[in-house]
Formats: sequence, structure tokens, C-alpha cells
Amino acid sequence: MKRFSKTFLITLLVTAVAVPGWLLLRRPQPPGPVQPIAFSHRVHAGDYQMACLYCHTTATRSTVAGVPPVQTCYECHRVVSKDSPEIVKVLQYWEQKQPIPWIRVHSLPDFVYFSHKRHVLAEVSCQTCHGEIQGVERVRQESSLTMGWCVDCHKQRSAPLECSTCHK
Amino acid sequence: MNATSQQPVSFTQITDDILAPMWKPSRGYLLLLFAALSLAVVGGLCWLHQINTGMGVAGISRPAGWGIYIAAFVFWVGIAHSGTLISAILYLFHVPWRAAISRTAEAMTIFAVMTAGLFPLIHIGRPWLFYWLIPYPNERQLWVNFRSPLIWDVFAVGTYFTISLVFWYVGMIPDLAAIRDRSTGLKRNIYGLFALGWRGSGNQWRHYKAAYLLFAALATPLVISVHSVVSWDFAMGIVPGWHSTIFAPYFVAGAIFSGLAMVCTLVIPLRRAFHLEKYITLNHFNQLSKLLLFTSLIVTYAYITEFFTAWYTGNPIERDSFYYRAFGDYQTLFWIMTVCNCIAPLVLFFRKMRQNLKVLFVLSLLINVGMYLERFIIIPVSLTHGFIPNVWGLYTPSLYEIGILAGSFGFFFFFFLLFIKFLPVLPIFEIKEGFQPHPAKQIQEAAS
Amino acid sequence: MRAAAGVTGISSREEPLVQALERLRQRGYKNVQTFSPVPPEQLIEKPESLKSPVRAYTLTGGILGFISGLALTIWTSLDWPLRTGAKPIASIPPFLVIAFELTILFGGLFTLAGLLIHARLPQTAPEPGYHARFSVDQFGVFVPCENGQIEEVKQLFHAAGVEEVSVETA
Amino acid sequence: MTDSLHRRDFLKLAGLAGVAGAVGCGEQPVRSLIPLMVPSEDIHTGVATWYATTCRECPAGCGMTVRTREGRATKVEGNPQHPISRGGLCVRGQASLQGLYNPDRIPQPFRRDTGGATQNIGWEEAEEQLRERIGALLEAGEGDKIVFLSGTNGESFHRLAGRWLGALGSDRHLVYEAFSAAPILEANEITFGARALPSYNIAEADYIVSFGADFLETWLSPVGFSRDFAQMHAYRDGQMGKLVQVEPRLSLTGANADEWISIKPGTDMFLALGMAYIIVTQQLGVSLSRGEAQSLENLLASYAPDSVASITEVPAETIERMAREFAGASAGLALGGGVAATGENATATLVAINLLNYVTGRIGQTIRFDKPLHSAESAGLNSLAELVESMNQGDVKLLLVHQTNPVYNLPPALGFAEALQKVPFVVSFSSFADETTDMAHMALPDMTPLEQWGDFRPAAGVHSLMQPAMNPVFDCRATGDVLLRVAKQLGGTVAEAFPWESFQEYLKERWQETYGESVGENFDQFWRDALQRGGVWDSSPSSAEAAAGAGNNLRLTSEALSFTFLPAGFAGQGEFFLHLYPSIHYYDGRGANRPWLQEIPDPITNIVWDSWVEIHPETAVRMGIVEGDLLRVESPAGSVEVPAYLYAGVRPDTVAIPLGQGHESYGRYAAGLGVNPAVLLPAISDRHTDTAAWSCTKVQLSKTGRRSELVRTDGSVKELDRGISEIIPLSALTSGSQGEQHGEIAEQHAEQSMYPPHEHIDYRWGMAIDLSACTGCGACVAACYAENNIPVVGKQQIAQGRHMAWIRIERYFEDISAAPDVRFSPMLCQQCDNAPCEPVCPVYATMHSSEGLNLQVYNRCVGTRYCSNNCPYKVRVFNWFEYEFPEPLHLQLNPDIAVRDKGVMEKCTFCIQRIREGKDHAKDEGRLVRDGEVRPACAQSCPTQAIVFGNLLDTESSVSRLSQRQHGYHALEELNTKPAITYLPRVKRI
Repeated sequence: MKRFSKTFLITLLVTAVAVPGWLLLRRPQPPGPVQPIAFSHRVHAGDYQMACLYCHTTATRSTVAGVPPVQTCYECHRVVSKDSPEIVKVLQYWEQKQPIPWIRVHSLPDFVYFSHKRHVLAEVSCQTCHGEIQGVERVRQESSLTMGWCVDCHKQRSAPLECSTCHK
Repeated sequence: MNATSQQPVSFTQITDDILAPMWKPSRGYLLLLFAALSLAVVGGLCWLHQINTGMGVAGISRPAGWGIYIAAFVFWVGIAHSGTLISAILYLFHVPWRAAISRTAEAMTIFAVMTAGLFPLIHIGRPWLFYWLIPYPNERQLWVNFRSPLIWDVFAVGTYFTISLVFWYVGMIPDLAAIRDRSTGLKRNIYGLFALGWRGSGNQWRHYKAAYLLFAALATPLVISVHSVVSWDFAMGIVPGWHSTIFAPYFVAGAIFSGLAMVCTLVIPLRRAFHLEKYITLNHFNQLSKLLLFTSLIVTYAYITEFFTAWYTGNPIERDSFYYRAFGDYQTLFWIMTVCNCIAPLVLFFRKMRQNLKVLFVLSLLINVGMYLERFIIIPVSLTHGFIPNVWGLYTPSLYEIGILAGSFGFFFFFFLLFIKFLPVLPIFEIKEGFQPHPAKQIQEAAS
Repeated sequence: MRAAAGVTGISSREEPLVQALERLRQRGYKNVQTFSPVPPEQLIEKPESLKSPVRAYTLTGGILGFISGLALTIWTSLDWPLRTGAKPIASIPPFLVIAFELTILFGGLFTLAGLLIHARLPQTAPEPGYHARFSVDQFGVFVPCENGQIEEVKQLFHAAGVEEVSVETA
Repeated sequence: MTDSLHRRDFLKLAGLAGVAGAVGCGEQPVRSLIPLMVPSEDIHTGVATWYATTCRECPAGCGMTVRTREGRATKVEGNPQHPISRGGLCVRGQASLQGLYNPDRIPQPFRRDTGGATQNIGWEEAEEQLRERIGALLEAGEGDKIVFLSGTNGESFHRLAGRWLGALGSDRHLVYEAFSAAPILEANEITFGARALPSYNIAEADYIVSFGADFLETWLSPVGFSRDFAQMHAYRDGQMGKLVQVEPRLSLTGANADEWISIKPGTDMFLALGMAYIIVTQQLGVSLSRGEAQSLENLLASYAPDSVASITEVPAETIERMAREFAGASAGLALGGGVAATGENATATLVAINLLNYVTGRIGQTIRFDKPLHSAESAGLNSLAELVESMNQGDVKLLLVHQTNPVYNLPPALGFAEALQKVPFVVSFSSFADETTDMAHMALPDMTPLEQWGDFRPAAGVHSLMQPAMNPVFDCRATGDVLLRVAKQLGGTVAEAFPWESFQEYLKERWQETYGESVGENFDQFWRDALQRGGVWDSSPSSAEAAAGAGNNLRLTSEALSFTFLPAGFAGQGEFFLHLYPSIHYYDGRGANRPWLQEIPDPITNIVWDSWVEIHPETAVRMGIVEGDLLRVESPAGSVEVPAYLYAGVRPDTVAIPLGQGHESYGRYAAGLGVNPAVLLPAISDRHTDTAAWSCTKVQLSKTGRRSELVRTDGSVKELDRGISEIIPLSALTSGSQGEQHGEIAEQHAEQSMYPPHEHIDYRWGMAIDLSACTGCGACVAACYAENNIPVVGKQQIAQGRHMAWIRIERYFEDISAAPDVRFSPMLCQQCDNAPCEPVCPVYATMHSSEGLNLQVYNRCVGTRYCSNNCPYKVRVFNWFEYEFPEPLHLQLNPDIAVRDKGVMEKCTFCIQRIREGKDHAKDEGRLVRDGEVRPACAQSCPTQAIVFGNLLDTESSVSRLSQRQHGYHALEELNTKPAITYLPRVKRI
């Protein structure tokens, strides 16, 4: 009496789940989007050790960290390496009075309340969420920004877990 | 076998009789199948429109947040109950006449649960997120709220469907083997696959009988729990007209009542079309009718009790709610329901009526209507007349809602029609068992 | 002539086969297989073990279901305590509903598993000695035997009043 | 490049992008991230900026603050510092945002050719065309044929317009306001020789007789008066003020009154005279000089109670009682002059009321002329008739219409629309395509008040400022700027007369003129302070009193003592008096294009999106009319067809129709809805002021045989003693019988629970709602719509019960009689501790926070609607569809709260976004939120402060103290849901 090969069946099932899962996990993270200007956090925050708050001025004051106005770029770059091709672009934006159309990398859904201020003031470092940003040429989303990811950290740090803390 | 004397029928004859109507669709059958499918498709399109546009295409609103979808859910779950009753409870009680109608009733259960299961999906505002009702580890680290009767529903109906399906399927294995052995080619392979290589060996039968009894023993409390849970969807709410301790037994009785009516609705035409008079006798209907009458009386009693407690407690809100039920905007429905569920079944006190299939068929239809109305009156009508007089309103189902409701009948009958052509409508081996001139049984019967 | 796998006795009644089976056993024939279209009264390979072990599965499943129902509900509620209404985080009464349903579900599924395991289902290989008529109206007993024993078995069957005897080849 | 242009770029890009994100809940997030060009002082992304300005939705001039986010106004609130409104804001004020973002605003200037087709033009071209027109007229020496017709304007604009016209050689600047206070001014002139609108000290009064003055709705300054009324009518120290409302139709004000005198229309004058007669003859009032007393007795001789009773149909005993009560009150006050009571004898009625106040010594006591209110001056019917005449004769070559809509508002009998067609060039400055603009040759759309500069004097000593809270939404220009630019282009002396670059500059200079001397060199600082505060006002009343104290020693003039009191006439032979009243939502019709105002039910009838005629149930029975029957109402001037609403609060011989609907144009929300009953009016005016008479005709009622279903939001008009909206007799409070203490009840309930009560950390947010103070005005509802991105669903959906409001005013007609018992109770989520909604949610979309809030996580909701079913208060609403916010209304959306998707349940969470913000601030300072620091939109907006919010764990907070008050109760208390809201029953004078 020949039985169904149960071992075979189980093997098949496990493979069917594991292989695509593994492939999905191992999929190389896509690089961040190509920005209108190849701004390098490595140069600014890494090499020159500029404080994050120098440009992201509202990180301690507002829910959003803030993208620096073109004037902030201009004020340094009208002197600093103004001939480099990327900086020329910045200066062009300034001349044409056009804001730089940066492409958004980190975005949270509309129903989420996230305050940079509260996190920065609670001394959560920028790198906790944004990765080793000071070494990055092109910014990409380092963290998953999923609910579970937020909750993990909140649990670890005994931060509030009330629904209304983050949901609006 | 039952008391009425029957001509001895050979096992071959039984097998032939039961399998004869299979696989040879008549024009009428195809027409019915097409009609059922079309109805289901119409319902499906209505649903698609509803998903696309929003729940607003249905007539539900505030205060009646639940309407004919939930009424239909309860209705179909109720229908499902008689299948298990017949196959499990009557089995445990060794009721001799159950075999002839058990298969059909069980099939009805399966399809009715499937149909019922659609309604919570149809009714939720964001059906694409239905899986949030199922506890599984997820990246949100959130589980479900086990305090919610809706989660109890998920578990109760899920369990009910699984157990009923297993019960039905296991009951069919010997019959599937019989079909396998009588057919050739692809058909043989397919039935063979589902027969799992059943041989009818003594060893198999031994475990089979044991398992079947255990299934019946498990299904009996289950069937009671399922409709209790369904009734708690309402009874756990504080809505006047919902919040009642008698709901669980009352709903179980109502479910069985409606389910038996649906069995009559299905079996009477089936018996005629498939020439099963030999196996489904007037005595069967006589017995069924008695059960119908009995459950009808329970339901009537429950209605009276509800009104009595509402009136005699003197709670003005309860009183008002029940007064509204009987004499308010929906009074016509209420009185139709009373006639269908409480008054019309009283004819079954007469034996003649119990064996008059025309009467029984019409009555079963009336009871189906009445039981649907009962759910309608309990669910949306109670909601329209809640605690705050300022938000009292009316609920009128929209065409889309009615389309989906009609579609559910199409869905149910589509599966049922497929069932009668592809599977044996009577449990062959049990029928044979009944006709077997069994020494032990004969002695037993003689003694009793 | 190929080697015979055994001999099948076929009858429309159970009694002759029961008798034949009794005698076959006395002669020391083993691995006898019975077939019947309806649940047999006596035509069973081992009449001494009428109780089926399947119920042990049911009990195990039921207990497991109850425990896992309670465990699931309590653990998930405590995992992220969210308050609803006035109910405590671990509210036992509603959790009993879940536990009950899981008791039934697990009990049922374990019963099914027990049935399949003990009834050796599913099986795909052809069963020696099985005749299609067994699922219609005939009872049967298949005795595996050597070529030399065929006649003896045949005799036994005939003596017991079995109407038809068929020799099965492997 | 100027800073404003950067701001504008930013708005175009970032602002809109941000909104796109706010709108699509759960949809693809914003893809681009647009920074500012230069850092702005005002705008911080993610942080709200507030601007103080003045509400211009009616001539009351309440102070208002505007919250802006990322450069767009998202909410307006009452300015707590402003002396007129003192923090409250009415339903119309809240809806001013929907004027700003109205999708049917005129987006840019257009010309209309002879065929009627419109053609959009640029501003340069538009101004050039206007200049050409004017230039041609000036050349022809026809400068005096230019007419400027406007609504009530801000002070500086009014002067500028006058100066501008003057420079062109015209003095024809007409101000037309549909509801005019002219009869009051005239009556005061006649009675006291003081042409002023006094301030009414409602707050200090203890007995008010209001002759048709709907001062809680539209009369003069309803927000301020509501606040005063709540104070006057509050129970304190064993007493409460009494309001007697005299009117043929029970208005919202009447519904809040202690007594309703259902008087025969047009006879208020006689009642006032009858009361004065009793007071004078029985010497109940103040002692008068011998001569005065004698003259008064002569004047009043024919108004003995019996004769007055037969005229007014008010029983003589009632008149006598009222007279005694009024005279005996320590601070009585008789008010008059409501729109609905304005008939042919409007001024005479007010003279009679003045006499009544005078003989009881109220002038200088509750009526004060030292701090007069700003009056809504308006051209009377006669001067408009003259204008019409002059238009017909070709004496108007250029008509400029600014922020008024005469084609709609004026009775058609006047023939304004026909005359308008004879004017060769009509320019409309209206922001909206209204009926008048439809007939204009050119539209030069003005900005809405929230976008422009201006100032306004609502009362003496109060000078409010208006400033743009955001950049213009459309390509509109402030009319002040347009006038200045056109003047400049005209050149010559005209240009020289206008040296200012912009209206803003003109305004600032005018202020410098006014205040420069007193503030000296610090003017810039003064100006900044004024802008921040919302204007300047005298905070020390003593100085004002001292300055104008003399104004209060007014004596009766000889004219008053010889006044002839003629009865009001009614045109037509109809069976019913026609009672037209201004709607609290639409005012004179200008509110009709605000969807919130259409959507929020009328406080009395609870009807939405419609017009109706109110008839007494007895009349209805007699004529076989049921609600929704379409009736034809005919007067000598015209007829309308309008559905019937049966209302016991209207006299059987009267029918009432609200004003403000029936627009033919005015955008998608207003056009084609209801009827404009002004067409029923013959052009009859008040005898003394020629103010248009609203109560002047009798009408015939007939059934058309057709139906037009009215959509009401009230399911039942009775409360059925269910403990939702309770009253407590005044006697129960004064008799000293100490009923059960509320605290005891709460304790009992704690014991009754199966489980221990919730623990709360730091806060348990709670609310106390004083039903004695709630007037039912609905301001809270509008505030909630604005704050919480609540969609408007329209008449059809509301008919299906899909009203989306998170807070509603439940109105119960318990008794409509001489002592009306009409109950208003705000119903919103009660934030129950034992919330029935929470345990039934299968997915934890609704749960309880540690601060006692009943949270709703919108994105978690799968939409089973179980919670709504199980909510006994029915305060949860479901998103039946994906609701739209037609552009640019979506710019109003509050980014602090998600816009809910279809299929999701939503509800009030005590404005959790505000709580979050308040806690954020508090955390910065390392403290807990202070009492009063966080206020939900409803509580903030309430003109009477009936809603108090705060932390119940803080025993010192106002909400704690109010919640512990004796007789406080929870709605549906027997359900033991443990709500966070405590209602204080309405104290009823029984």
C-alpha cells in the first residue's frame, strides 16, 4: 500500500513559502530617488559636521523637521564652491526664484501624527530613524516606517502606546 | 427503519434510484441553474458597485446602521441550523426518519453558511480589510478585540462552517466510493479522489462510525452555540429591542424553525423531480411538520414573552420600542410576520395538513418570509427607534440592497443545484442500512 | 499462471461471510480484509476491538482547543493592553466563548485526523480483493494466501454458504 | 522680489501639495517636497499661525481670530479679547471660511458683452476699462451720474469710497443694508433728540420685554447679546432674569424666553403703550416731573388695557401683569426693532417702547447712550425708489455695486432690476456671482473680508482691524485698491487726491491720523499691537462713562409727547398675516451659499437646505394641510410656492417664512433652493424712516396639490422624559429643598459597576454643558464642521439620515404655549467611561484612552457600524461615501485631523488634536495643561459659554466644579455609561 509521501508534501509547502519570502527579504533595497540636485548629506553633515538643525530648523519646534528654504543654500553657496555643476543648479533656482522641487523620501500616511519636535526633544537621535545619514550621498528611506516599527521602539523606550499618540 | 411499512428494496435498486438523476441535466434544470447564476451575478454586480461607491448605495443610515444585510446573515445562519439539527441532534437521538433528508439538509447547511458568511463582508464599510477580523501576527502588532461579539461570530461561524463541511464530507465518503465504483474515466478519477480510497473495510467502518458519532456529539453543542453567538450580536448591545436575555434560546429555536421550513421548501420539489417518493415518504413530512409546529410554538412563546416583559417591567423606553414594533411605521411587516410564524403553522396541528405537501410547501415559503421579516423587525426596526428620540428615523432598503439579497438566494441555489446533480442527494449507505433486514435492529424495534 | 494474491468471498448477505471469517481465523489466516456496503454488524476483521481509538483524538483536540482559545485571547489582550468600555483587559467571559468554539473546532479536526489515520485514508493503491460491487450490495472477505492454499480457502467459503468466490491475482 | 510674492509661490506649491496630502486619507502620499524660497516669519510648516481680524458676515462686527496653517486659513474663532463678542462667534461667523473658499467665487474679472456672454479679462484691462468709462463721463461733465451702492462698509473704506466719488464729482454713495436700524435711530431722535443706537445692558437686566427683537439670532449684535442674555438668565443667588418675548411667531429668542406673548402682528406698539399707560396712571414707574406726567397721561389716555387688549389680542390681565412686573423690576429693559416686527409703524413702535423704558427710568440704566453701538445705516426705500427713478431716467451712467445684492434683497415691486437694465454700465465688486452681478456689465471681484485690510467700528470706543489672514485664493483685488489704482490712472486732480499706494497704506495713515497724537512716536508698535489684538478698544469703561455721562440724562422731547401713534397697515385682503423673519443662518440671504449653513439644521424647525412656510397646526387641520404640502402664498405683490411646516409657535392667523433663500444665482449651494419671500412684499416702508417694512402684507394660502418633502433632522419633537434634555423648576432651586447630590449618584454608580472604574493618568477630560445657557444657536455645530473636516452631504443624504455632524443641537418642543418649554441640548460624544461602543468593535478601532477619551482610530476602522448601533446617544457618524470638498473648499481642511475615508466611522473626540497641541505646549514647559488652555471648537465658539471643557482630575478646574453641581446629570443616566459630559438642567421658571 503506497502512501502519499508526506515528507514530500511538507517539503514542497515549506519551499513554496520560504523561497519567495527569502527572495523578498533579500531584495536589494532600492536606492533613494534622484533628486533635482545631488545634495550630499555625507559632505554637509559628515565631512563638514554641520548640525542637522542648521538646515532642518523646525525639527525642535514643529511636527516636521523642515526642508531648508533656498535662501539657506544660497547664503553659503554664493561663496562656497559656486562653480561646481550641482551648486550652479542651486544658484539657478535662486536666480529664477524657484523653490527646489525635492522629491520626498520619507512620508507618513495622512492619518499618522508624528512630531519631530517630541522625538528630538526626547533625545532620539536623527540616526535612529534616518540611519547613518551623515554618510549618505543619496537619501533613501532607511527604516520601514511601518506601525510595528514605531511600536517596537515605543515599547523599548516605554514611550506612550495610546492609539491617539500617533493616530489622528 | 421507520414504522411505516415499506416494500423491501434491494441495495442495487437504492443505489440506482439515488444515483439515477445525477449528471443528466434536464432543460428545466439548466434553466434554473442559469437563473440562479444570473441572480448571483446581479447581486455580485450590486456589491461591486457598493464597494466602489460606498456603503451609501444601501439604504442603511443612522440610526439603522444594520439593515437587510445583517438580517440576511442571521436568516442564512438560521437556515443552516436545521441541517446540523437533522444530521447531528437527531442522529444522537436515534431518530429513524432523519436519514432520508439528512444529506440535503446538510448540503443546505453548507451553502447557507457560505451565503451567510458573505454578508458580514458585504456589510462592512471596508471589505478589503476583512482580514483584520482574523487574529494573526502582523506588523501592526495589533490583535483583534475578543470582547466583541463580532469576533465571536468569526470564530463561531468559522467553526460551524468547518465542522459542518467535515461532517458532510465524511458522511459522503462511502457514497462517493459507490459512485466511483460505478463510473469510469475522468469521473471515476474525480470521485475516486474525493472518496479517498474508501473500501468499506470493517476496520474503516469501525472508525468511521465512531468518528461520525463524535462529530454529531460535537456539532450538537456547536449548533446551539452558533446561533447563541449570533443572537448575542444583538443581545450584547444595549439597543432596546435587542438587549434581552431570552435571545439565545429564542434565536436557536427560530433558526431551527426557519431551517426546517427551508428543508421543506427544498425537499418537496426535489422529491418530486427526482422521484424519491420511495425514500422520502409522507411520514417524513409528518415528522418534520411536528418539529416545525413545535419550534413555531417556541418562537411564538418568545414573541409573547418579549412583549410581556417589555410591558410589565414598565421601562418606558422598552415599552415604547415594543409598541413601535407592533404599531409603528413597520407594523405591516410585524403583523405579516406574526401570521407567517405564529398563526399559519397552527394548521400543522392537523395530521392531514402535515401530510399535504402543497400546504406544507406554501407554509414553508410563508415561514421563510416570516422568519426573514422577524430578523428585519428585530435588527433595523429596533435600531430606528432607540434611546434618543431626536435621531429616530426610518430605514428603507435600497434597490442595491435588495439586489444583493436576491443575489444571495441566487448564490445559494446555484450551489444547491450543482449539489443535486453532482452528489447523491440521499445518504446511500444510510438508506441501505435502513432497509437492511437487520436482526439486531428488528429485535430492538419489536421491543419498543 | 501468475501467483495469486488471495481469495475473495463475495456474498449478498453478511452471515455466511461471518461464518467463513470465523473459520479462516481458526485456520490461522492473517490479514483478512472485509468489505461491506453498509456499516457491518459483525463482519469485522478484529471483532474483539469494537471501540475505536478515534475518541481519544477528539478529547485531545478538545482540550487543546480550549487551552489554546484561552491562551490566544488572554495573551493577545495582554500583549498590548487596550481598554474597551468598562471591561477588564483579560475579560474571561467573552474569552470562554472563543475557547468553546476552539474546543469544538480542534475536537472536530482532531477527530477527522484520527479517522484518517486509523482508517488509513487516503489511500491510492488498488486494494487486492476489492470489487466494485462491495460499494453497492455485496459483502466480501478477502484472504491473502499462497497459491497452494487457494483451494482450501475456496472450500471454506463454499462451506459457509458464500455464493461466489473469486481468486485474485497480484 | 517682494516677500509677499515668495509667500504666494509657497502657497501655490507647498500649500496645495500639503492639502493634497491632507485630503487623500490613506492614499499615495505626497511625492514632492517644496521648500520656501526664503524663510518666512509667519509660516512654520506644521505650526499654526493666528491672525486677529473682524468678522464681516453681518454689521455686528465681532472680533475674530483666524488660524492659518501653511499659509491657508483653516478655522476662525471668536477673539476673546474683543469687547463685542468676547470670544464667541456665531454660526455665520464660523461659515465665513466658506465664503473665502467658496467654489463659486468669481475667480477673476470679467466683462459681459451685449449678448450676455461673459469673457474673462485681466485686472489691468478691467481697471483700464473702468478708467475709460469714468474718464469719458468726467470729460462729458457727468461725474455726478456715477453712483456707488454698497453694503455696510468698514470705516476707512467708507471714507475712501466717499472721497473717491467726491473726486469724481459725485456724492451719490448709497449704503443699502437689508436689515436696517434706522427706525431705532429715528425713534431715539424723536423721543430723546439723540440720534444714536444705544447700548443695551442685557447682562445686568433682570426683566426684559422684547417686542420682536430676535437678539439671540440676528438683531444688532447677537453674539454679544447672547453672552449677556446667558448672564442675565443664569440662576444665581436664588434668582434669574426673566425674558418676555412679544412676537406673533415664536423665534429662537422666543423659545429661550420665559414667557411668549403671541401678539397680533403689527400691534406691538399698542402693547408698549398699554403697559406705559398702566405704569404712568398707576404711578408704578419713576417719578416724573409734573408737566411730563401730565403730557404722558394725555398721550397715553386712549391706551387703557381693555382697548389695547382688543387690538393686540393680549388679555388685559396679562398687560397689567407685564406692566407691573416691568415697572417693579430693578433693572428692566424693553427692546424692540427686530426685522420681523418692522412694519409701517416701525418707528412709532420704537417710540412707544422708548416711552415704556423712559417711564420706568431705564434710560441711563439698562439703555445707555454713552457707549452707542455702530448702526447699520441704510438707504430707505424712498431713496432707493429715487435711485430707481433716476436710473430709469438715464441719470445714472455708471453704477458701482459693492458687497450688496439689491436685485435679490429689494422687493421686486420697487423695480430695481428693470431699472438696472437701463444703466449703461454696471460694475459689480461682489466676490460671488449673485443676482446683481448677473446683471452687471463688468465684475471686479473683491476679496473676501478674510483676505483684505480694513477697519470697523462696531461700537463707540471699539475700533476693530481687519487684516488678510492669507493670500488671495483667487485672482481678486480689494476694491479699496482698485479705487486707488483707477484714481491714479485717471491722473490729474483725481490722482493727486489719492497719494496712497494701496488701501493698506491708506488705512494705516488713517489710523495714524486718529491715534498718532495719543501714541506719539510709538505708532508702529501701537499698530503692531493693534493688529495682534484685532483693533483698539477702551478697556476702562469708567473714562467713557465720564466722557459721555451726560448722554444718559435724556428727557422726552416735545415731539415725543405729541406723537401720533398710527396703527400699522397691511396690504392685501388675504386671510393671513405674513411674518417674514431673518434666518439665523442666511441672514439677509448672504449666508445661503455657505454649505455649512445650508447643512446645519435650522434651530427651530430643524429643516435643512430649504424654505418653508410655517402654519399653525389648527390652521393646517382646517385647511387639510400636512407637512410637505406645497402651498401657494399670494400677496398683492406676488406669490411663492413653498412647502408647509406645521408649527404651533406661529399664530393661527399668521404664516411665517424665513428670509434668505430662493436665490436664482449665487453659486451651486444657493441657486434654486427654496423661495425668496421678498417677492411677496409690496414696496411699503416705515412711515418715518422709509425703511423697508417686512411686516406689511396679508396673504392668501392655497394648496397646489403637489408635495415638496421637507428634510428635517429631528426624529421626534418630544423628549419623552428620557433624561436627555432636562429642566429644573426655579422653585426647586429656591425652595431650598436639597435634592440628591450629584456626587452621591456618581458614587452609587461606581458601586453598581461589575468592574472597578478606570484609572486615569494626569487627565480625565470632561465637559459641562449648561442647558440654561444654551440658546440652540448652532455656532458649536459650525465650529465643529470647520475644525474637524466634516463633510457636507446635501439634502438627499440628510433625508436618509446621513447627517455628518459630530455635534448636534437636539431640539424638543415639550410645550409651545405662553410659557414655552422648548429644549435645546447639544449632543456630542459623551466620552463614556463605560462606553458601550468600545467593546463591540472587533478590531479595536475604538478604545478608551488613559485620559478618559473614547478614541476612534479612523484607519483601523473596517466599518462594521456596530459601535454606532450600540451608542445610546447616536453620536457616531459613518462615511457612507467618499465625500468631496470641492476646490478650493479643500484648502480649509484642518491638517491636524485626518479626512476620513469611505467606509469609516467617525466621531467627536473632544477635538483631540487640540488636546494634543495643548499637551505638547505644556510638556515643553514641563507642566500639566492649565484649566482653559485647551478648548474644543464647540466650547470655544459658544457665544454663551454654555460648554465648559477641562480636566476632571483637577478639582479646581471649572469643569470639575460645574460637574459637581447639584442637579447636574448625565444623559440617559440609567444606562450607567459614565459619561464625561455633565449636563446642568435648564432652569425653568415654572
